[in-house]
Amino acid sequence: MNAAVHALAETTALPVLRAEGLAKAYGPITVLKDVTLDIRPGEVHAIIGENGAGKSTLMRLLSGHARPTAGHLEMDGTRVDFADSVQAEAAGVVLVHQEILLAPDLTVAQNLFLGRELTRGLMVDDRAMNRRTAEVLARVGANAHPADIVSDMPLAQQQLIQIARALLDDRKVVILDEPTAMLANEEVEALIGVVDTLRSQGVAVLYISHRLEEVEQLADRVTVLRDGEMIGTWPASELDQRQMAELMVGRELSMLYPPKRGLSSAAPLLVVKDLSVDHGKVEASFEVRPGEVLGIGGMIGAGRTELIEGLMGLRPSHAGSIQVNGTTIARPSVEAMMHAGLVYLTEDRKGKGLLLRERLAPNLTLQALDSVSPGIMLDRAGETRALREAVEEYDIRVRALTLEAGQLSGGNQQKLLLAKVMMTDPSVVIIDEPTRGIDIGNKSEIYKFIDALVQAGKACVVISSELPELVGLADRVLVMRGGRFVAELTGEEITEQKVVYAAASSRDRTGGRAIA
Amino acid sequence: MSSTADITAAPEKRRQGIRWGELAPFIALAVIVILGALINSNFLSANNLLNVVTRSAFIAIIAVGATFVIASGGLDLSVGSMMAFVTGIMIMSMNAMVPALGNWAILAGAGVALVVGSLCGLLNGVIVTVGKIEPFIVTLGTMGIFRAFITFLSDGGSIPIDRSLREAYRPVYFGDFLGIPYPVLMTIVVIAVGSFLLYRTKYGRRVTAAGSSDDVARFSGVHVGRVRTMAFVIQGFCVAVAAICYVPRLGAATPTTGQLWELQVITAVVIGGTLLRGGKGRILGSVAGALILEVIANVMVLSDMVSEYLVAAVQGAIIIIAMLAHRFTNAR
Amino acid sequence: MSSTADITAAPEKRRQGIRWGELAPFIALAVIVILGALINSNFLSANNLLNVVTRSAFIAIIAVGATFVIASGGLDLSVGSMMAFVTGIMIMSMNAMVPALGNWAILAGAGVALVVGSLCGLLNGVIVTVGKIEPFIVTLGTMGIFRAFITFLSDGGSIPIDRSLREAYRPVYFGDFLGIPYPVLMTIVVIAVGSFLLYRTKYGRRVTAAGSSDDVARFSGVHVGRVRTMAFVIQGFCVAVAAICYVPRLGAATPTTGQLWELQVITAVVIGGTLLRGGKGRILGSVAGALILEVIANVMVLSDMVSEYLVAAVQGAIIIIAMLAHRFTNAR
Amino acid sequence: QNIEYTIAVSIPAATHGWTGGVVYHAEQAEQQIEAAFPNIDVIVSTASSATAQVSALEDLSATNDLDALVILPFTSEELTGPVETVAQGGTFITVVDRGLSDPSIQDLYVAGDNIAVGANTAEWLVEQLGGEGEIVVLRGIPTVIDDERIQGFTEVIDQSNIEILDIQYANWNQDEAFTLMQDYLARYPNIDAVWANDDDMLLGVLEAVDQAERTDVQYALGGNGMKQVIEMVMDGDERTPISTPYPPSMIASAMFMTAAQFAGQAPMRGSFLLDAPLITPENAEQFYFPDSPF
Ligand SMILES: Nc1ncnc2c1ncn2[C@@H]1O[C@H](COP(=O)(O)OP(=O)(O)OP(=O)(O)O)[C@@H](O)[C@H]1O
Ligand SMILES: Nc1ncnc2c1ncn2[C@@H]1O[C@H](COP(=O)(O)OP(=O)(O)OP(=O)(O)O)[C@@H](O)[C@H]1O
Ligand SMILES: [Mg+2]
Ligand SMILES: [Mg+2]
Repeated sequence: MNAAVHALAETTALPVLRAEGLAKAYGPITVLKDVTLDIRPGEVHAIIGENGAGKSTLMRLLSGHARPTAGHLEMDGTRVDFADSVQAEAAGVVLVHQEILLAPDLTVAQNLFLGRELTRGLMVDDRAMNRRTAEVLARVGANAHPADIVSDMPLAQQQLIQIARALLDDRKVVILDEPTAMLANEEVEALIGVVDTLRSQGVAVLYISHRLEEVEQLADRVTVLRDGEMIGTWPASELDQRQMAELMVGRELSMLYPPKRGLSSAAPLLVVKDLSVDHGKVEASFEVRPGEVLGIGGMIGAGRTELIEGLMGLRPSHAGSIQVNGTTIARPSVEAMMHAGLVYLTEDRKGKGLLLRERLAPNLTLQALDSVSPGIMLDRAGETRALREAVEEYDIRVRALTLEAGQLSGGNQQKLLLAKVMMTDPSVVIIDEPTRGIDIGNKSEIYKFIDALVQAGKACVVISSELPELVGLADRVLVMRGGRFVAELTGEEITEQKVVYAAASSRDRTGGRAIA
Repeated sequence: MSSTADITAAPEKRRQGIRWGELAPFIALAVIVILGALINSNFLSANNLLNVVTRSAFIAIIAVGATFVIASGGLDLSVGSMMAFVTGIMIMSMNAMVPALGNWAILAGAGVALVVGSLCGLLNGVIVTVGKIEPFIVTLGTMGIFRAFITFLSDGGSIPIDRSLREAYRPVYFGDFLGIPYPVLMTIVVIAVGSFLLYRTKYGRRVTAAGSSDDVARFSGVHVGRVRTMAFVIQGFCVAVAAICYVPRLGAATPTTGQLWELQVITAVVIGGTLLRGGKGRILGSVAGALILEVIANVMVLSDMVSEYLVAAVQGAIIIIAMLAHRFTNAR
Repeated sequence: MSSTADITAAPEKRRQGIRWGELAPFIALAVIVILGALINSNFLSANNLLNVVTRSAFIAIIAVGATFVIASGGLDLSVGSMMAFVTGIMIMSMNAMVPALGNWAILAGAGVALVVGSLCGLLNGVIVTVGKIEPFIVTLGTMGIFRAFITFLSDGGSIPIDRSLREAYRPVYFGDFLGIPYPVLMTIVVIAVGSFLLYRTKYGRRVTAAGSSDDVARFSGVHVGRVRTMAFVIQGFCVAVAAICYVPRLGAATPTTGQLWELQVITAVVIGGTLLRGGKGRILGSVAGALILEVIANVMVLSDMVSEYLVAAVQGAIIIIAMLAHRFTNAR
Repeated sequence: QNIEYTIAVSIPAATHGWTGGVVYHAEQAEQQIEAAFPNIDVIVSTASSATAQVSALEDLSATNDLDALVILPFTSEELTGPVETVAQGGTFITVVDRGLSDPSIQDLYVAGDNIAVGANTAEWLVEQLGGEGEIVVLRGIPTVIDDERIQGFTEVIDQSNIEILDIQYANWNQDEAFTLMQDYLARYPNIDAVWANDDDMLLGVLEAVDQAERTDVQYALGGNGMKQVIEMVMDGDERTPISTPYPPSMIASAMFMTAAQFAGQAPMRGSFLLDAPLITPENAEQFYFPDSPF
């Protein structure tokens, strides 16, 4: 942490943004109570809390995306009342959402400048906008092109573009809601650099993350929320990761990663030979054995998601052979795979995972409908039962079972999604970004869950951009770059450096055993 | 954990609360009926009401099918022409079977109609899902195709049903059971079966999932294409059921049979609260929508207020106003 | 970071790559033209081609407007009726102004048409955006309303243009400039202005943004309602421009003027590559779509291969096939 | 074969009964003419709107050297200009049914008389009802034909004490006529007679009257001479004892007369106005074409 800047933040008396007794209720459900908070210029202020604690809700209130049911905001000492996010942005407060919020049909530059296009005379000045877009993209470390269409890009790339959009103009307060949940090391570092720069320019940064090491590294002050209530604000120097976690959860936390199981030599559960996706953009062969966690690492756009989507028949693909549990899959489809015992949990929970406008029960049972309701009729009682069990087992924090999936907090949506694919009782699970947006307490629960699964003779493939997770969890790691596996790491070889090295440099495959 | 106790308490209570938004079409219907009664005292006569309700059976039955198609994320503009085509084929096959089967030809013809209707729906569904073309365009195309077929079959004239069948078949439209006309009974059956399918079966769940998000459904192992194709088949089947009730009414198929019904059907479905973008279906609402349209037309004729030239304008305006009212009740 | 230099260099390069998907409608047009030439040697005669192109001007001009509406996430079913209504008002005002203005009445009448057309569009837009009702239903309603108005104005008959104006007005459809018929010139102007608006101005950006994602546009400070309303106004304006070219061709407005044009217009837009769900608009594609429809109709008349009754079926089938081809070119 | 003459026939598409009849008779005549005169080629083209008909004219004249054009115009004003353009190329013009705004364009005119259809029916009705009573009327699609028939009818009715209770559009559609008639019956306790202006609509009207078992409706009349209705007239139906011919076969007559030009038999010019005599049980045979779809 930058001590000088920290000191500056401490002594600057006048907060740039102040929340006074903020509260928010949706109908009878109160999700945020009496939050009073000072945000000072030139500080990085982390907000931490469990899933569903109300972090995103608070951020929406601060940035005009939602209006409080009680309390008010002050900017530079005067009371303000943002009618909408546009007013808030005009006042210098901008929020980068937890979920992607971009116009999918427009290009990157068009999205960045939407609503404030640069013009030359009557015409839009695409040249200038592309130029400035390229600059901001470079600043946040996005490898995208200003003229790319957003819907064609990997989700993580879209996340960076959202951040770029927020940084396009000079701001007083920049709010980042889990900006790194999907980013890999290199991008995270670039982002941390950006945040440091903002701080040195006197911008206040509100930062939400479940990666506590980031918080420790970056924050000047930390505010903890629990169950919609503010627990308190501390100088970051007074807290270590462990204390933060305990403040969030209200109890002591156990060891994060379960012990590793070592290499398995049993006959593989999943054998993929010569899979080619999107007409050769991604090509790979691999196998997964019972009792192992296989990690897949790589940078944004390396093609990991594409590979698995191709394997599931969700993209044009073609394979030498695929075997699941001894069954040969002739034409891959989600359903065929599911019957053979393989399921895939998507990284894109908003676009491909959950029906945001549907209630929880239909979402939970959509994939396993045939096993929940064996006949042609729906077993509604069975669905409610399944929902109750899932809420219990996966610790989904909902205040009413009749909510729509979109009304859950991000982390709780992720848990619902996990519960959904697990309903089919698979023997191989492929999870893309398993703990995306999940709080520290639940993370270890999910790791334990994966461990238990694997201990029971099943297998798990984890695609993760969070290096510590990959390293802490996997028994074996495949690293992908440019649509090909470039290295395989096992046992002691699995370290953050080796993964990064293999992901970034393909020429000399010294990070591990090279793969043909 | 924020207590499991209050989690379990909440859902049941919610369920029982009245959702005003869903009642909007019924309220609109009631308002229009009351207005109708005020404007002309004949409106509430048993005879008139029975006529109106019976007449609306066709649009209502087809609208039930359309609710499936629209809820699944599709659209079917071909229903009117399909209706004419199915009617034509049905009459021709009945006429052909009379010598052999006598009055049983009616039943056999009805069977033919159901098969042909379902096949027409299948055609729409397959082109939409396998060809991955906008349903708007596909069904606009098949609308032209079916219409041309019936024109061709009838040589541009009409295909009347065999005289010997008319009397036996007539009651299917004009008869009643315990005072309830058969077409109305048929509508009730279609509503019941449709509601069961949409709300109580796995298939129905998949229909709304497919309409709600193509991708999510696909990623969850739902065969979106099959589900949507099936919705078109259900639509075709409903068209055939409507055709079976329709034939005894006029006894012939002509190139103008069912003209512009597609617009009425879609309007009924939308007035009924189903969103055109898919993901939700309100079968009873669609039926209320069909009734609303028919009642408006009836009240227009019974009242003497507008010039014959302007009837269409007033109807258009009333529909827009009904939707506005809908919006405001919905906004709570 | 992978160097700012190559990022800034790349955009121009990317742009130049041929996107086959966008060429699909033009390829389809070419194929149909070639087929036409094979079927009937007269098809390629200068006279015939000129006729076809000139005639497609109406649908093409309206389709440019429809591209805006659809790209912004709306839909306008009322264009056909609006066209009839605008034509009626225009002729009536021209006729009324003849005594005072002589031939200048044509210009004045055209001005009236543009104002009336824009107002009709405004009406649609305001109801859709302020009332928050599905554009499908709103414009279905106004379709009935405009149609009723023209029926009322014409007393169910027709509104012919004053004889004294006919000669002066005739060249607007039948005349040409350097061999290019005026309606074609007019279409080119409309395409140019439309393309400029949609692709080069802030407003155009916002049209596609509003159609792509309502929410995102709103968060970004785009007045989605205003943008969409404006798209409807542009549509109304285009209808008026089409009406101005149309009158000299037929010399009268009747209750059947422009009937079913809405379907042709939407088909043209979709064939042209614009998605009905919004977010994208291809003006040139829409024009190609309009040409495709007109060429198909022309080839049908020229070839004597299909029974009169089946023309509509063949047209429907060709449109579906064109879209299928589109799909396959698009899929790379 | 060596074709020397080309005759183009432009007619409305078969969208309802009567136009269906026109298309049928035109196609029959095409075959007969081509069989009888190998040197004549007949091209029949249908159009679904005035605009489409103008387009078809352009297509036909741009790609064929037309010797004659037989046209049944959608509307008068809209087709006058385009037909004039064709005529300027020296093509022989035969106009059927609806006159053009400028009669000097046509060489031959075979016309039905829509005003007479309305007027004759009205006169018969006035006489039968003894000059008083209450009637309802169904209109077709808002077009000139419909307008003329209604005009002829109401002019005569206005002279009598008969009251027209209501007039509404039923778009020449059986179904809509049925619905509309049901509503009329619900609204008016007494209706002495109904005029449907077209036999397609009449069939719907009769169905509605039968269903309501209303005995006050003494007469239900149509027009156009549809097959089923003529059968009723022949059978001496009490409610529908007459019809008015508006034979779609007039297109065939016009085509034959035009072909005769080129067969070198007789130069045909002038106007042939088809009468609209009442079809009664006595003369119904004459108007009965069992093979026609109409
Ligand atoms: N529209 C809504 N209606 C009802 N409840 C809602 C609505 N939106 C959010 N909530 C509830 O508010 C609570 C707080 O959600 P919020 O998204 O602020 O959590 P969070 O702290 O950001 O969690 P996470 O770390 O999982 O993102 C949750 O219990 C959520 O279900
Ligand atoms: N450079 C690129 N330009 C455009 N689209 C890309 C690019 N790289 C990947 N994509 C697309 O992004 C989607 C998913 O990306 P991919 O599977 O490559 O990411 P990943 O390796 O899983 O990384 P992440 O962890 O960020 O998801 C695919 O649709 C893919 O085609
Ligand atoms: Mg959150
Ligand atoms: Mg990924």
